[in-house]
Amino acid sequence: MTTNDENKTLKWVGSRPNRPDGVDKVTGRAKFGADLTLPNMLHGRVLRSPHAHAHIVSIDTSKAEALPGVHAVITGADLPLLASEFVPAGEAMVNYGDMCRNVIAREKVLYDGHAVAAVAAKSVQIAKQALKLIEVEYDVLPHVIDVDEAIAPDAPVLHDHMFTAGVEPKPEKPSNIAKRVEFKLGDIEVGFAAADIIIERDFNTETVHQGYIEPHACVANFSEDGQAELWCCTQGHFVVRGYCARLLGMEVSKLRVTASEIGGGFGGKTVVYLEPLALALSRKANRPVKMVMSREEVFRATGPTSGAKVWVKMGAKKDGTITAAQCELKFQAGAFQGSPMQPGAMCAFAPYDLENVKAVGYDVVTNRPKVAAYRAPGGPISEFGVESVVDEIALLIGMDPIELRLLNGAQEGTQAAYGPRFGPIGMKETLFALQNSEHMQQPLGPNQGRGIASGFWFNIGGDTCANINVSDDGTVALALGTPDIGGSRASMSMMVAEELGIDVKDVRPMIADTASLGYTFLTGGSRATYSSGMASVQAARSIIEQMRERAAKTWDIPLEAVEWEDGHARPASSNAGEFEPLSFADIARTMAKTGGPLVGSAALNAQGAGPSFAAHMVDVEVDPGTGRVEILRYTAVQDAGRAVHPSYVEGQVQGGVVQGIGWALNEEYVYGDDGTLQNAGFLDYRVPVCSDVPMIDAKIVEVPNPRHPYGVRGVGESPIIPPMAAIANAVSAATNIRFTELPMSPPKVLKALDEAALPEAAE
Amino acid sequence: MPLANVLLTGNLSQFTGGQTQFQFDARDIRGVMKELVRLHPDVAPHLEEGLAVAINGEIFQDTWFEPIPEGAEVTFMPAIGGG
Amino acid sequence: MARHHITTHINGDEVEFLCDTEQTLLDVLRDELHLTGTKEGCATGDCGACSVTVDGRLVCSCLMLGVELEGKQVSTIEGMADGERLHPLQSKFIEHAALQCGICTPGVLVAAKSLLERNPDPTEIEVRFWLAGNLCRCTGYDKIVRAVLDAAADMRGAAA
Amino acid sequence: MRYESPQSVDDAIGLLANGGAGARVMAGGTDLLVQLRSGMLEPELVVDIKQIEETRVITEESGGFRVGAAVAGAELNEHPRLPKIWPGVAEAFDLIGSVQIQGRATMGGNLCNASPAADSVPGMIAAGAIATVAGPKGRRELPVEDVCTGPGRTSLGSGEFIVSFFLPERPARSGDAYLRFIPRTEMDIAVVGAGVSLTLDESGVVAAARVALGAVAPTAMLVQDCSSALVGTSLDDVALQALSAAASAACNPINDKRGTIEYRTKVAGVIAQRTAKIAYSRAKGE
Repeated sequence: MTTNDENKTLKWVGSRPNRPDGVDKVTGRAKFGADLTLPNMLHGRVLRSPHAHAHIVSIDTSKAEALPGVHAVITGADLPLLASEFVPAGEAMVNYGDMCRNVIAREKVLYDGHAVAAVAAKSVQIAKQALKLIEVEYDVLPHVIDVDEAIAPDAPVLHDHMFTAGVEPKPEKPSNIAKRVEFKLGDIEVGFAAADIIIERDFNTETVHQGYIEPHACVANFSEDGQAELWCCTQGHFVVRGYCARLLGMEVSKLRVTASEIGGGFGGKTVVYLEPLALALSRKANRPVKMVMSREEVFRATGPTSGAKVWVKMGAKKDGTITAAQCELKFQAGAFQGSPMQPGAMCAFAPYDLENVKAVGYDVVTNRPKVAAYRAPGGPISEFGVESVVDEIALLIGMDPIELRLLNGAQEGTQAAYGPRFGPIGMKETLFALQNSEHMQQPLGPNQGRGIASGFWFNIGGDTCANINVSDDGTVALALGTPDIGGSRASMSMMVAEELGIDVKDVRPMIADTASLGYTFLTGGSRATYSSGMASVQAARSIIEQMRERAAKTWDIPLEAVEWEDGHARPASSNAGEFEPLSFADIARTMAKTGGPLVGSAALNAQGAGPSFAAHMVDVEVDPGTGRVEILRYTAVQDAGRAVHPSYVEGQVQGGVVQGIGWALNEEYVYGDDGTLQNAGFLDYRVPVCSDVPMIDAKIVEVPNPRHPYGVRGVGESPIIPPMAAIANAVSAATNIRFTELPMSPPKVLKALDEAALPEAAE
Repeated sequence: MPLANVLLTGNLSQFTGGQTQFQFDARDIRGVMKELVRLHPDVAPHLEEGLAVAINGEIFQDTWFEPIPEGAEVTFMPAIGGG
Repeated sequence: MARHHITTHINGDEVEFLCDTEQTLLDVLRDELHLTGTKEGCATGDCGACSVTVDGRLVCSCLMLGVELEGKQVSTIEGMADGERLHPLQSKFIEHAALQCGICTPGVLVAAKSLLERNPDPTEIEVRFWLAGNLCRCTGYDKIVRAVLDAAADMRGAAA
Repeated sequence: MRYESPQSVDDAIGLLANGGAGARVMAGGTDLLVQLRSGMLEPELVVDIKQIEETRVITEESGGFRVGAAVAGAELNEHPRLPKIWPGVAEAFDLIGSVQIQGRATMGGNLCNASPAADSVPGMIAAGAIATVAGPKGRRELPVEDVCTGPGRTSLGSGEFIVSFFLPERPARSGDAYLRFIPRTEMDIAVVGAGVSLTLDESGVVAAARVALGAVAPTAMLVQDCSSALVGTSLDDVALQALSAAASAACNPINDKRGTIEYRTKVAGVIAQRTAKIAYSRAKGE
C-alpha cells in the first residue's frame, strides 16, 4: 500500500479529536462484558480446585443437579477431550489438548483455582449453593511453584507425556521443561575474550497479572438447532470463535461471537476461560447463560505473565563497545507450556548492535495458572536483566548510560540479535529525546537516584478486515474486527476521514461481529492501529476508486481524467472538461442512480509491522527507614512511527509505565506452602493507585514505518519494557546497591540496605 | 529467479544438521521453503508452525507469496505474538 | 425467604424494587434495576468501579446492602449528565482522553464529582489522594488527574 | 440471611441475644460485606445498628467527646472540633481505605472486626479511648485495648455490642499522632501502625505518654516500655532510640503476604519514632 506523502498536510491524522465512543463511556451507556441480560437467562458459576496439584478421583454432581433452580451442571466429561498437539488457530499455534484441560480439568487439577465443574441456575445465589453440593474426591499430589524447583531432578512432574523439545537427543524422561530455544549471533567466546570487563548477574522476576479492572464475562446462547451466539469481553472475538468451536466440537460458522466493550485486557483477554463453559452450559440447559468471574477468580484462574529467573552476562571494552552478550531465561509457564520465553530471548538484546550474542530460553511448567500474554510478553523480563547489566557496565567504565546506549545502539541496517536487519528505527532518537528533556537538568537530593533504560518490541500485523458502508447523506459506517481497548476506533476513523476527505464526525466506527466481517486477528501485539488502520485505509481507497468511477460516468469522461482531492472528485485537468467538483456527499447522495450502494472492503494479511523503541528515565527516592521507593519524576519517550491520535499514544505510554511501576515495586503473586494463591484480590495484589505516581511525561518521537500508509508503529507494548530496569537502575543509583529481584518491595529494599550496612539516615 | 540469502534463527537449525545459512533461487517465501524442505525434509513441519520470515528486515508472518528481491536477506525466525 | 420491598430515590426518581438480603446496592443497581453503568471490578471495596453517592456521600455500592436503601437518595453515573448536556467532568474526560477502556470511568467520574462538590479548587495531590480508591489500569492516571483539574477550573470559571 | 435494623439499643440487644452465634452486628459493613461475599461468614441474622441514634452522633462530654460506634470516618473527620483536639485519632481513622470506604467505615466496626492491623485502633488506644458496651446485663465501660483478644476475636459477650467510644478531655500541652507503614500510599492494610499520645510539662519534657502498636502482634497493643522510654525526655536521640528498641522488642508479628517478622519488627521502631516526633511537635503547639 502506498505511503502517504510525508510532507502533505494532514487534517485529521496527528490531531486530537474526541473519541467516537466517548459519550457512551462517560455516561455509563457503554455495554461491557457483564452488562448484557437476555430473556430467560441463567447464571453460571464455576467450581474451582482448592489444590495446587491433585488427581480427580471422582465428581458427583447429583445433589447439585437436584437443587431447585439448577438447570445444568457440567464437568470435563461434557466437553470433548482433544489431542495434545500444536495446530494453527488463526495465526497462533494452539495446543488444544492443553486448552481443553485448562478451561475445565480432566484427569488432574494443576493449580489452585483450576476449573473443575460449572453450574447454571436461575440466580447467582442458587448457582453458588449448587457448587457447594458438588462432591469432588481428590488425590492430592506434591506440587511445585518455583521455577528452579520445577526443573530439579526430583520435582513432581505435571505432565507425564512432556519431554523437553529443542534438545538433541530427545530426553528419556518426561520433565517440567517443555522446551529449550537458542538464538545465536557470532561467537560469544570470541566476544568475551575481547572484553575488558565482564559483568554477570542473576535476576528474578515474580509473576504479575495484567490487572484489567473488568473481570472476564460472557453470555452464551445455544439454540436447539446447534447454532450459538456468544457475547463476551475479549481482545479477539474471531479467535474466541475458533477456540470455542473446537472446544465444543461445533462448526466454526455456527457460532457467532460479538465483542462487547472491553474493560482492559493487556494480553489477558486473548484466550478463553468462561466462554466454552457458558456455551456448554447453555447447550445443556437450552437457555442463555451468563457467566462473570469474581476478582478472586480472575487472579486465581486466569493467565498472568511468567515469573522468571534470568541470567545475563555481558562483556565490554573500556571505550564502551559491548563485545559479547549472553543470557539464559527460565520462564515459568504455569500449568501448561507456552511461556513467552522465546520472544523474551529474541528481544533481550534487540536494542543493540552486537556481533556476538547467545540467548537461551527454557519454558517450564509449574502448578500455577497457565500464563497468558501481558504487554510485550517476555520482553519486560529479559530486558530488565539486560538493561540492568548495561547500566552496570556504564557505571564500571565511567560512561554516561545514555552515551553507552547510543554508542552500542541499533540503527537502520543493524542485524538484530534475533536475525533480521532493521529498517528505519528510532532507538537512538528516543535516547536523544531523553538527553534533550528538561528532566535531565533536574537536580537530585539525598537518597534519590536516576535510572535510564531502553526497550524494544517487535510489533505484528496479521489477518485483518475492514468494511466501509457509505450512507446517502455522505456519512459512513466503518466496521472493524479488532476490539477497541484503548481508543483505536478514534484512530481508524481519523485515517478514514483523512483518506475520504470528510469530517471525522461523519465516520461511525463499530466492532463488527464474527458473522459480519472477515476473519480478523485479535487486538494484541500492538497491531490494532497498524493492521486495522491499514485495512481501513485500503477500504477507504476502494471507496474513492468507486467514487471516481461514478464521477467519470456522471461526467461521461474517462476514469483517468478524474482525480480525487480533499474529498472531491475533480476533472484532472481542463482538458478533461469543465465540471463542478463532486463532493463525497454529492456522490453518496446519488449512489443509487450511479450504480448502487457504495461499499469499500479490505481483507489483508498486514505485513511489515515496524518495531518500536522506547527510552525511559526515572527519579526515585528511597526511604532508608522503611525501604519504600517513591517515584518522583518519570519521562518516557516512545517512537510511534506516526502518532495518529497523540493523546491515545501518550495514554498507552503512561499506562504502560504505571503498570511497569507496579511490576517494579509491589506487584507479585504470593503462594502459600500449600500451593494456594495468598493475595487474590486488589487489596494485596497491589497495582499502583492514583496517589502512588507522578504525572508521566510521555514524549513521542516519530520515525515513520515506511510500510504503513501513515507511518504507524504499534505503541501498546514497548512502554512496559523499560520501567523495571529504569527503576532498578535508579534505586541502585540512590543506594549504591544493585537490585536484581522484582518486585523491589519495601522488605527487600530494607533488607538490602541493612545488609550493605549503610549508615541509616538520621531519623 | 532471484537469489535469496537465507538465515535460520532459533531452533530451526536443529533440523538442518546445524546449518544456518543457505543460498536459494526462489521467487517468493514459499519457494524458499520448498528449497529448504528439499534439502532437509525434517524441517518441513517446523515451517508450518509459528514462523515469521523477514525479507531485508521487513517481517512477514503466515504468508507464502511475498516476492523476494534479488540478493535479499531472508531470515526465518519464530513468529511473534503480543499482548 | 421473602424478598425485601424497598422504596428509594435513584438519580432523583422514586424507585421501588425487591431484593434479597444478600444483594448489595451494586447487585440491585445492575441486576434488579438494569443500571449497568455502575461496574463491578472487585466487590471488595478495593477498586472503586462501583462508586455511587448515597445521600451525597461517596461510597462503594458493593459494600452496602440493598436493604439499607430505604428512603435514601442514590446518584449513579446515569444521573450525571443534565439531559443531553454532559457534566463538565464528562466533557473534560473525553477532551483529555482521560479514558482508554472506560470500565473505571463511571466510578472515577462519580468520585471526582463528589470531590469537586466539596473542594472546587483541589491541588493535584488532593485529586490523587481522593481518587486513590479508584483503580485505573489503562491510563496511568495522568490524563484523569489533568481532566479533573481542568474541569474544576472550568466550573470555577462558570460559577464566578 | 435475615436483616434487622433496630431503632433502639435494647431492641438490638434483644435481636443479638436471641440470634446467638448466628447473629452479626453490622455498622458500616465494609468488612462484613466482604466476608459475606467470600462465603467466609454465613450469618443467619445481620443486625444493622445504624438506625440507633446513639451510635450515629458525636457529642461533647466531660470536656471530651463521645463518638457513636457507627459514625463513619468521613463524618468524624468533618466534625468541627474533634480532629483538632485528637488529630491522631482522626488521622488514624482517615487512613482506613479510600474516600468511598470512609463514607461507610466506622470505629466500632474497625475495632470489632478485630484485625490486628486496624488503623483506628492504635490511635484510640493511645488516646485512652473507652468503649461503651451494651448487652443483656446492661452497660459496661471497656478500655479499647481490652476489646480485642486475638485476630477476629473480641471480649464481647453474647448479645453485646459497642454503642460508643469516649475520648477523654485533652490535657494542656498534649498531642497525638498516628502513622502506619504501607507499601503503597493508600488502599493497603497497615504493615505496621503506631499511635502515640504525649503530654508535656511546661519545660517541654514528656510527662505522660501512651504508645500503641498495630499489625505487629495478634492484637493492637499498648506498649508500656515505649511509653517509659519517652517519659522524662525531650525526645532526644537517646529517647528515640530507646523508643525504637522498645517498639521492636514488643513485636510479636507473623510472616505473611503483607510483611515478614523481620521487616515488621524493624519498621515498628522506625514508625514509632516518626509518630512520636509528630505527636511531640503537636504537643508543643507547633
